[in-house]
Amino acid sequence: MKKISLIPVLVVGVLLLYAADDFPEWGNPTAPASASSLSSHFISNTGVDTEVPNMVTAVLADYRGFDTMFETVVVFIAGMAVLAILKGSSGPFSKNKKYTSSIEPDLIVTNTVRLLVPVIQIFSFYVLAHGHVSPGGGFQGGVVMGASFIMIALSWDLETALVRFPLDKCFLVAALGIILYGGIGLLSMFLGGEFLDYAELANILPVSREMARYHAMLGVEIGVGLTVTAIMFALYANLSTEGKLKGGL
Amino acid sequence: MLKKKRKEQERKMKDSSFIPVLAETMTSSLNDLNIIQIFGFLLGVLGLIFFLGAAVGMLRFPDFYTRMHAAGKGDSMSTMLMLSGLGLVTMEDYSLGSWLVFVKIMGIVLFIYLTSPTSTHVLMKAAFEDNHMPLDEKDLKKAKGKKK
Amino acid sequence: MYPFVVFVLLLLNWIIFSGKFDAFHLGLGVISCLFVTWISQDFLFYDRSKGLKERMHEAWAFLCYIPWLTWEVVLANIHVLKLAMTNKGYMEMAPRVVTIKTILKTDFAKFVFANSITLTPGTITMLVRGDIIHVHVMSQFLEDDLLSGAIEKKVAEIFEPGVLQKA
Amino acid sequence: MIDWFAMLVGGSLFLFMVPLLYRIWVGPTAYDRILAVNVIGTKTAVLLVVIGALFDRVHMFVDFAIAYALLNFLASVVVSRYLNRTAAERNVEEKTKGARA
Repeated sequence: MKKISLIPVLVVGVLLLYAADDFPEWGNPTAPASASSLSSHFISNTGVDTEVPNMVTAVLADYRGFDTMFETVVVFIAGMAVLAILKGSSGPFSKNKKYTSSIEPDLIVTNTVRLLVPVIQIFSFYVLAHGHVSPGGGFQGGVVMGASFIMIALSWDLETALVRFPLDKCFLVAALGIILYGGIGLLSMFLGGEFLDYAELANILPVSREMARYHAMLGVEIGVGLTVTAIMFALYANLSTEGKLKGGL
Repeated sequence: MLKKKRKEQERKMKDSSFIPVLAETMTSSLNDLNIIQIFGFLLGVLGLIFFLGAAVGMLRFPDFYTRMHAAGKGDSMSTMLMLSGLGLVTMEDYSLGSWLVFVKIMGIVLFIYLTSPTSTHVLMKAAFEDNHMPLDEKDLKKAKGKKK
Repeated sequence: MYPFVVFVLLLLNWIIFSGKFDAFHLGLGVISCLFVTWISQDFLFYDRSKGLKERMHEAWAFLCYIPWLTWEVVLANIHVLKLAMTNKGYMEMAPRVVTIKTILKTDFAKFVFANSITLTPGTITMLVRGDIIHVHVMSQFLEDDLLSGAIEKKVAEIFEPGVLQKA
Repeated sequence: MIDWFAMLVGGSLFLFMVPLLYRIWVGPTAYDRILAVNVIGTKTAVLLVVIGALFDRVHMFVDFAIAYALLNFLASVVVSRYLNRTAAERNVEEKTKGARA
């Protein structure tokens, strides 16, 4: 069986390598993706509209703000669904597991994690805050931040991590992220624009209309980051223990 | 059809000119190398040699624990050497920005210095508690005898 | 006092990551460093009873320890290269497990000691239980080298000078 | 200069990964496989910096390399922890069976 599975892998690999030759060059202006009218619009207007150097962030958080907002909502709903199914479950999932063993935390791993966790958290904030200038943003920063909490749970046990980030606080933070995102949208609506039309925020911020978009995008990214962090950790905590929140992986 | 032809022409041109161009750039760039870049280049090649050692060790050594020695050491060392070599080579102008990038690369090196022994230890501990006993001298001699 | 030290270290970290020196990005950095200091400052510097002067001394000694360790790492790799590439080295291989008892008391010193063992030639820390350390060793020569306790003495000099005087 | 150096390092990295792939394919125990995956993961961090050097965007790719090294460490801890746990559970099970018999 193992040897048969090698054949499709090799075939697909060779096909992919063969197809890679037909890719357009990096930054080729005549490539189909950059020749369409939509991308030329974005390329010529992003700098004028928003003063954000990273076009991807501008498209993600501004031009397609609705899309990103409901993506965040989907992440939130996934967390809620897992909680709804697994909370207080003691029956069918855990029946075949008679023994629970506790592993004592390892000295070397805990000390390494002690040194790493603050650095990782600073890195996640850096990824979040520099989404305008370099690749990054709310989703990526949130994942790295959530990974730092998962790391704590892995090296001690889940209880230690839950003392730092209790599950009820988790969902509070996740909801806060969505409220922040929607709140910025509503605020710009009250100031006379449309929903998620950040330029109107210039009325209350002491900056120009373009810079208002820049700052509002940062706020939106922070909202996304909060939600993703909390849901990542909540998913791990619930899925690894089948909703019992004891022991962990 | 036309597109295909053009592409073929392009490819032919590339093929015919690739090696001479490479040689030309090599000779011309060797002339204006500075000493830091040569040092970085040497570090990178040294890292490759150590990585070759690690890979061969992974292939040749008899059991998991001895392979661990090859992987855990050769891997971290070659990564460190290659990264610092790349950091030195890619430093073109010595402005503050390029220094910061170099410091960041050294940050990865420090990160690997810290995490590599830890993950080695963790894997070894897991294997040991899973009742995989390491080979001792007698078993090893048997295995060597078989190979002959 | 310790939270402030953690904050300064994290801010240095942020500046290396960010590489931007305008007020906006630095302000974001200060805010996020304050936040991280708030949520996880108790991870760093576990033993808070030591004074700042002692810590400075420790940090300096540790920085001096790193070049020595790096040299050991280079030796380790040449050793592995010899074992992997030459037949004679392969024949010399005689793996075994050695148990040693450390004189180190604190967790962090044990951690540095265990990781140094892993990085130096032909030895990997397998288990740490209390002050007993099990080490997987590649050959007789390396076992003698390990049992002489050179690394342990170096680590003890950095973190626990008191222990060394007693012993 | 940078180009051909990066090409050399990247190509050789790929070449030397072949023995590790063999170890993943054959590897008698699960631990051998994880070990080889871990080594390849560490090398991928280097490869990311190499790609950055090829595209003249080292400052950008260094961030990816940091994130990748972090996730690689996390992966090895997770897998070994999982195997550790299953082994402990198996031991307990065997002991209780022996007691009953």
